[in-house]
Amino acid sequence: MRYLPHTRQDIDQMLAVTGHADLNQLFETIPDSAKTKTALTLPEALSEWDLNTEMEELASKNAACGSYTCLMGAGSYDHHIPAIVPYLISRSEFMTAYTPYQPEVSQGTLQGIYEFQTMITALLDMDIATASHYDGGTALAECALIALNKSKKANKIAVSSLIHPAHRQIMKTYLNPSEYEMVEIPADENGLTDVAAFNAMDDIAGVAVQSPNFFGNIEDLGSFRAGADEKKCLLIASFTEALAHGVLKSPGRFGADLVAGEGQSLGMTKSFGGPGLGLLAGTKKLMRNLPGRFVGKTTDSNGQRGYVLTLATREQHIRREKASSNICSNNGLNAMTAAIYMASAGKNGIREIAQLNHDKAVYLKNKLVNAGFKSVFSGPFFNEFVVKAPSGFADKRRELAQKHNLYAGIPLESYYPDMTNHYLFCATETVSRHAMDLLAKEVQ
Amino acid sequence: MRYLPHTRQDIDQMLAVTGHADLNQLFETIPDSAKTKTALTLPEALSEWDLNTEMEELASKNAACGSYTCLMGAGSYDHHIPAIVPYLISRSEFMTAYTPYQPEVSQGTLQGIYEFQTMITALLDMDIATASHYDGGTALAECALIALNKSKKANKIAVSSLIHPAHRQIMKTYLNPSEYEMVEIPADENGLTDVAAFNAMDDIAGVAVQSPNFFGNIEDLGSFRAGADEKKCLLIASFTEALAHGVLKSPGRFGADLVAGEGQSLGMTKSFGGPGLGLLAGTKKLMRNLPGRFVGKTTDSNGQRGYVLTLATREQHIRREKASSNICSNNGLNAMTAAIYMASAGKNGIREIAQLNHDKAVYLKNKLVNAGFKSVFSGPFFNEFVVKAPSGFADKRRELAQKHNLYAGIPLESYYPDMTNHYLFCATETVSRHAMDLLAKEVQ
Amino acid sequence: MTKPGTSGLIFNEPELWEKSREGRCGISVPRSDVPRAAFDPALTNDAPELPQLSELDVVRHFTRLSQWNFCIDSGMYPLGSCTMKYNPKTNEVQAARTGFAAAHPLAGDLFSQGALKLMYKLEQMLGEITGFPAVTLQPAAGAHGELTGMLIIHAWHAKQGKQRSKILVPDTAHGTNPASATLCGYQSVNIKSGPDGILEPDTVAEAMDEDTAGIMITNPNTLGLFEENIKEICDIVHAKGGLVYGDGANMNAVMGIIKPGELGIDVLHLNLHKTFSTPHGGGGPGSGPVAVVEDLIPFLPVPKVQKENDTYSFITDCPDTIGRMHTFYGHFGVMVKAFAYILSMGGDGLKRASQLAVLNANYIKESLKTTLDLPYDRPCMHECVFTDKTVQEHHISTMDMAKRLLDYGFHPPTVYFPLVVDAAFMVEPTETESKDDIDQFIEAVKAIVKEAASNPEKLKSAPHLPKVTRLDEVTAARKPCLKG
Amino acid sequence: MTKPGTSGLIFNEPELWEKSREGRCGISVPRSDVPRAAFDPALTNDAPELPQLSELDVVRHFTRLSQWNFCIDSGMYPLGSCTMKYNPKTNEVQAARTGFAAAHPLAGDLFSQGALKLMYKLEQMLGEITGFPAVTLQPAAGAHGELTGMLIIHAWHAKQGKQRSKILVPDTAHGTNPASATLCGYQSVNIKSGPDGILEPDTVAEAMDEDTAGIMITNPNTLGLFEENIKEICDIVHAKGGLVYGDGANMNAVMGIIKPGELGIDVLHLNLHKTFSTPHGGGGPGSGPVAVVEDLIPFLPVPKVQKENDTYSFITDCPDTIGRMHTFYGHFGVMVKAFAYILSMGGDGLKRASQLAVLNANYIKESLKTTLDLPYDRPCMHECVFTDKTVQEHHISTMDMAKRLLDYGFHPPTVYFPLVVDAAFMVEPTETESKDDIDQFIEAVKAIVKEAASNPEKLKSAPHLPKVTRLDEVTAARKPCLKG
Ligand SMILES: Cc1ncc(COP(=O)(O)O)c(C=O)c1O
Ligand SMILES: Cc1ncc(COP(=O)(O)O)c(C=O)c1O
Repeated sequence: MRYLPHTRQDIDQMLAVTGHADLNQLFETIPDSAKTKTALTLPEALSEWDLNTEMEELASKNAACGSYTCLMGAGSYDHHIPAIVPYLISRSEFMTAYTPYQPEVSQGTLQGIYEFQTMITALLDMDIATASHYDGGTALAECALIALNKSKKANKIAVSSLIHPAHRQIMKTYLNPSEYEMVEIPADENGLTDVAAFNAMDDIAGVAVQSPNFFGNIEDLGSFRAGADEKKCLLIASFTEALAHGVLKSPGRFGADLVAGEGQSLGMTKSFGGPGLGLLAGTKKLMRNLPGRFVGKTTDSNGQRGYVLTLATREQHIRREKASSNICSNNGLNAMTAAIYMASAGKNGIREIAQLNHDKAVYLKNKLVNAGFKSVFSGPFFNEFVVKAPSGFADKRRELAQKHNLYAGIPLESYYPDMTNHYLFCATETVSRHAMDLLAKEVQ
Repeated sequence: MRYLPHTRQDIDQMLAVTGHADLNQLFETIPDSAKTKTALTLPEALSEWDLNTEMEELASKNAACGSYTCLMGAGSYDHHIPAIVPYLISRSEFMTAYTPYQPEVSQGTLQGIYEFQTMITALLDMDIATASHYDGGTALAECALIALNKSKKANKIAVSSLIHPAHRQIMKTYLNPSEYEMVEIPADENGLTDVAAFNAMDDIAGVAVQSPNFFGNIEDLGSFRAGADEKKCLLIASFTEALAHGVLKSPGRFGADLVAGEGQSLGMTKSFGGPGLGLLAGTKKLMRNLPGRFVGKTTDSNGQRGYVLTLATREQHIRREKASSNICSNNGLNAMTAAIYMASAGKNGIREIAQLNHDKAVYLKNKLVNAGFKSVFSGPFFNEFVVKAPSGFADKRRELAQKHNLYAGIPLESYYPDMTNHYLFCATETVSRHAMDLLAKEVQ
Repeated sequence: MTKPGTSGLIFNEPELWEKSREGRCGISVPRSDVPRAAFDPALTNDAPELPQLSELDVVRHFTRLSQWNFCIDSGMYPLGSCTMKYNPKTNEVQAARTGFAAAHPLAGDLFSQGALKLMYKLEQMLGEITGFPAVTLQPAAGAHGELTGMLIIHAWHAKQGKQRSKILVPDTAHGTNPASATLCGYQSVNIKSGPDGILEPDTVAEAMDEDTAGIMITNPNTLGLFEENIKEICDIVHAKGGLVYGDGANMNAVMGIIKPGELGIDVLHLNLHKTFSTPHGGGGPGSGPVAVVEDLIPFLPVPKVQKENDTYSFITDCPDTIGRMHTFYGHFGVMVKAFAYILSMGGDGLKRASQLAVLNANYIKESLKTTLDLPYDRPCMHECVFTDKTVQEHHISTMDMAKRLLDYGFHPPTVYFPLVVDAAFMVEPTETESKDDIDQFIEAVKAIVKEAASNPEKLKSAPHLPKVTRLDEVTAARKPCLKG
Repeated sequence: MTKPGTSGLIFNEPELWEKSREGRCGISVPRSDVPRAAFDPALTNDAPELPQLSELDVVRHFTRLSQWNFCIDSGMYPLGSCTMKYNPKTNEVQAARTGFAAAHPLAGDLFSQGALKLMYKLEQMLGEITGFPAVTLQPAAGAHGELTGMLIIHAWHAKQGKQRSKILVPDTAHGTNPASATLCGYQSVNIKSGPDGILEPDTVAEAMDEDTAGIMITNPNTLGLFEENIKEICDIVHAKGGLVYGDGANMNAVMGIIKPGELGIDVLHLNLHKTFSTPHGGGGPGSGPVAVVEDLIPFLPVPKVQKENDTYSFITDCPDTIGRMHTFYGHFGVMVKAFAYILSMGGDGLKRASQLAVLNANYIKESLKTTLDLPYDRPCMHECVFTDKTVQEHHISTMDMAKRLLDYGFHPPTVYFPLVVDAAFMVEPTETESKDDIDQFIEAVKAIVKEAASNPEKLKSAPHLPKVTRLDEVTAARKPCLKG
């Protein structure tokens, strides 16, 4: 096996040093009764070449094979990824390094993540950002826990029902063993979170609102800030589409205390949903409550600039059961990916791409409405929107996928049972007018 | 344009230093009459994304799209390439470095090429190998020139008519302006170069024989060595399939003075025929006659081991019109590729893969013969052989390509007009028994 | 012997925004083919203040940064508890296939059969390796797997009708263990390991009661020792109605040798980014699948992958499920790599990997035990733990030796963990390191211990070769500067 | 100002065979599905003595080696005459597409339409850029292009019925020029450039006669100067029945500004690996297309690409062709990258690239001309040439300055070429370097010139930061050791 360097002679010499007769004897401390009696029943080892064949066969059984038109979002977005991003990120020095516990030989990772943190704070207008979390949903669940743990009395978290359904489910899972309660804020007829309903709630430690929300609509975070001030609870802003912040007013400007979101749009492939990038930011005040790693700037013994992991006293490896979270490995390489993407796009690039997403989505919505779909909400959206499809669209949709490699929206019924025939559409900068026109023609 | 870093302000500041009013004025020394009057009529600049679309469209119009069964060789071979080869070779430090003229910051390239030279001498059993040439054909032409230039009297080079036709054409092109003459040695009925015909020739400075030859047959280089000794001329051995040396008796063991060949099989893609890798080796005696670069081992001022380009006094940048060749840029990155490939395969791997090529080719030939093809030569071959196809095979062949993505042999008629319906087949380790059985069934 | 470490030319590089110049852009902005749809200005901000660079600026910036990193591909990385084995390049090729990388998670089962099948098969294979009937791939890392597993234990107790309040956690446990337990509301009860470095049944029996949900046990433990009493301990815990959580992050020692599911463990997580060769990426992403015994299957997170005839689908209709742990299905891209690894190794290959990992560790232990203090002198598994006792007389610490190793060209071992050993120096070579490289490492440690006597200052001021020297971590934490 | 150069941890690495151990193998040997077909032992050798390594050994070996290299992606590479501009990564993506990389050259026209179309279009585009009606892409590098071009000139004279014996080559020419001429049997006649660094018509007129096949002229020349008298010189050569060969390796200065084909040049080669951004690869592969005027089209090498209706094919039936220059069609993989570059830049982009390349060079020239001696103080094109005159008094040479630049983190300029200048120091920044990086370079040169006075020893023993110091090239050449 090409990964195993040991020659016969190596093994013999090493066994002589360890004083074992053979490799099996190395496991002498394991009681025989504990040893497994059966060899591992796994497929026989494949050569690199047979592996290629087998894997391509599996890969080709997914919709992604070849180039397809993706009009689906809902937390996973199809964006252009510059060639330099995968190229740089796949450098061994980034890819095959461990967590930068030895800063002297990890300055590349450390400066890169420090830059990532900085750019995320710029994107969100927040004071601080962590070195990443698993994904938007788990980051949001951590934010809920922060709000609840910080609160002296209140033990409920108010959660917009227009937060990504999966994110709400994760929060529920995380909160389940605790005494804490999660209450949902209903949606109003405009596809926005009902702020009045929130204002009427009691005993709230924090309120979580996603904008653009799961329907793609842009929430008025300002009114939730006001409501939260009233209740002296924390405002948690969340998002699934990081690129929206290239153009929309940032959560920081609305005064969010915590921000959690998904960063997959910043240079990562969809990869069947993961690994993405959990983004987590907060105000300076909440610094010591945030979960996971931070990189900080410092100096070395010669006074040279350098970077280290810092504030580790919040973390499990120091605080163990008293840690602010149990997170250890995060999604560091994806944070680096986002850093490279953001550095490439820059201030003007990200603005332009974000605007283009909106342009395409507006075009698509108009086209669909002209083709007989019903616009469901009339307020502003970013790159996603809901429409009600004419009956029979479900079949048409499958046909479009099979014949034209075009994936038209995501049915909402499984998330919101009363939304029969409602679809969540997404159009990003990757979608051509041509494809949208084709869709409109096909569904006419 | 993302490749051009100059901001407006940069340009203004720099023009102020150079004392020019604008960018056009920088070209003041060019007479107006020399300036072109028309803007460049080229397609409008494409974004990275439109470029991807356009290029994939072109790429998909070649037979190579997707995985296909390649039963064609004739100088370009379909071999497995381990994932580590493109990965390592695409490291910026190899890919975007210049020729290692500054050895202190080029030790990576230099040690790698030194190792390449060493492994090529091991593969061919020759004293020395150069740091690469353009391809097998141009390397062979250079060898012909060496033999002719070294010879005091003789001004002919004897060239086997079973050397790759393109290689012979290149030699002819190279020799054309000179007084030298190229004479072809005919083939015998066994598909081998007629050594008796060679022995009868006069005024020969060198004899070039390819083994395995263009028909795939293994030549008896020993008899040409004897003939060359008789004539006191140089024996030039050539090859198009470097992997053959994983198992076949090496040209060095036969006493070749010069060896020229194509190294594409050592880890390079076919890439529509180039860039491949010209391999060029010789005896120590001929060291100063060889064209192109050498890397040599030396020490630095602290006595540490290091490597440099050496023997440059043979080269054009020192000797100018008296140089042994005009070559400057060679195929260095491909030499590095071959080094990585050879280091991966190692002594046992290359032997095993070479043997497997032979196994597959023998299997294929048997299958074809059983299916009604005529074996044309009966002697030993490596991974290529000639068969005579039943009439109607030309159409079948096109159909196999279009329907089964299977490319069955190369027609020989255009190279040897009397070989109607003769095809040169190749089977490498990449071809599955399944594909060969399919072919046999289809042509039955 | 020449040591691998030496010094060479690398490059300073400012922070991104120091390179930024108004008007540069490193991305290719797509051409627009639709009309502009302006936003109501009230909804928008100024563009975010991201740095402005050309493409070459970006390439050079991150290329230079990368050159300041140590990585597996540049040298031996014997970090205990981290299993820094070779990350095969072919795994990256597999994960990058368009059919995987461009797959949308909500394309629907019909259009995701390849991904579903891969996940299904990977679950099966991990089940076979660990000896459990079911596996979830959803957890995003080891600690996330622990949380998943502990939530399952929590849900099981709830289902039994009586929740418990405590959980036993040995002193050798990784910090994530107690932290994960806390997230489930369990109070950690610290269990001391015995004089041999392993847990003693009596100690467990003493602590285990009917208000204790169970025990979290790492086997082989973080001292690199096999918990020989594992079966007895499981029996004790089970007898009191508790469950046994297994931290399987150290599975690299025992593949094909033991199956945790056969020993009485009820829930186990694996770290694909350790045992199964997926790259650690300078911090993640990982993947922490969780395997469970039959009784706990109903509690696994949703969605789950199901196979019917030859068709795969996601199911969510599981009334006892703990719920969802990840927005989609976990780190699919990491799963692809681990799947490719298992296919490449086969069952015999995995067993051989474990054997050689253990051989390497024992070889180091035997070779260095007269040089460094070895607190538990017994056959080890995949790693061995030393202390700095033999160099303390020169006022040299584990940290000094670790930093000095950098100058020799080796990544230091894990230091000051596990906590049960003072100033631990915890070496895990993994099976992909050759005897030759290990011999170089052994020589380096010996040379450093000699230096501790002959030239202690050299150690205290180490490292000398990397781009920066020791960093002021105290100031970094006291006056945190977390952005530029 | 902080200089980019600093030192960091890198790794020693032995030669491959020093790492070799019997029985290791780093490749995945394919499974056999056919019977073994043994060779007659008389035909075989022992297996070649290649080193035996594991996959990680190979990865680590070449990763470490790579870290000893300077490259464009790590720093500014102002090598005169080499146009070391940024090599866009998207070009690599394009060339790696299966449809290109896996295309067999003999699959037949029907199955190669994409490749043929790309070549056809690239020929057209290069023709447009250079102002010629036809282009061959077959030459594998610049020197190979020169040989191709000179063979065409030779064939043309032959066709005229009278071969000539000499060729004029200016003293500023690259060494490949006279060497290529020699390969065609022409005797090079050295032509001195004038006091301004450019050719004077009178000098050419004096040398040109009817036994002279023509002139080889590089424009802009290797001093970075535009040959202002180019049209007159062409007229002189043409009047005597000669042809003008243009070395277009320096085309990066003048795209969209001049078209050599409009100036009287008859044959011109380009270096795609310079002007058109394809990577140099530490020595190659390059690509050296050759463009010709109408009258020379019949002599172009075969096969040629032809378009009929919308179908492309190779044709070989060209009675006057010089023949074949490459086994197949040249370096197709390199062509793909250059094609992608031209499509990415567009006509305006290419012109802008030339303008900025010239701006950068003039900026450096002006900024350093009081620091270093500038033998030709006139507006330059893409590069400028200094000498070591200002530091000679300190016994410092161009070589010393070059080596010291490495410590500052810059690749040195081309040194001691062109030969017409004593101890040339030839700087070509290219357009992809930003003003900021260029300013750093200028500061570095100034600092070094100061050091020449204050600390000459530091320069003479430079470089200090790279892995090795100056190497003993004399012994290397005297006692060549070319293999291990
Ligand atoms: C024994 C053990 N358990 C759990 C973990 C946590 O795994 P992760 O970092 O993937 O969350 C680790 C990783 O350091 C570990 O070594
Ligand atoms: C002016 C000039 N002409 C010709 C060449 C030769 O090009 P190549 O190295 O591609 O053969 C070079 C390259 O160094 C050059 O600078």
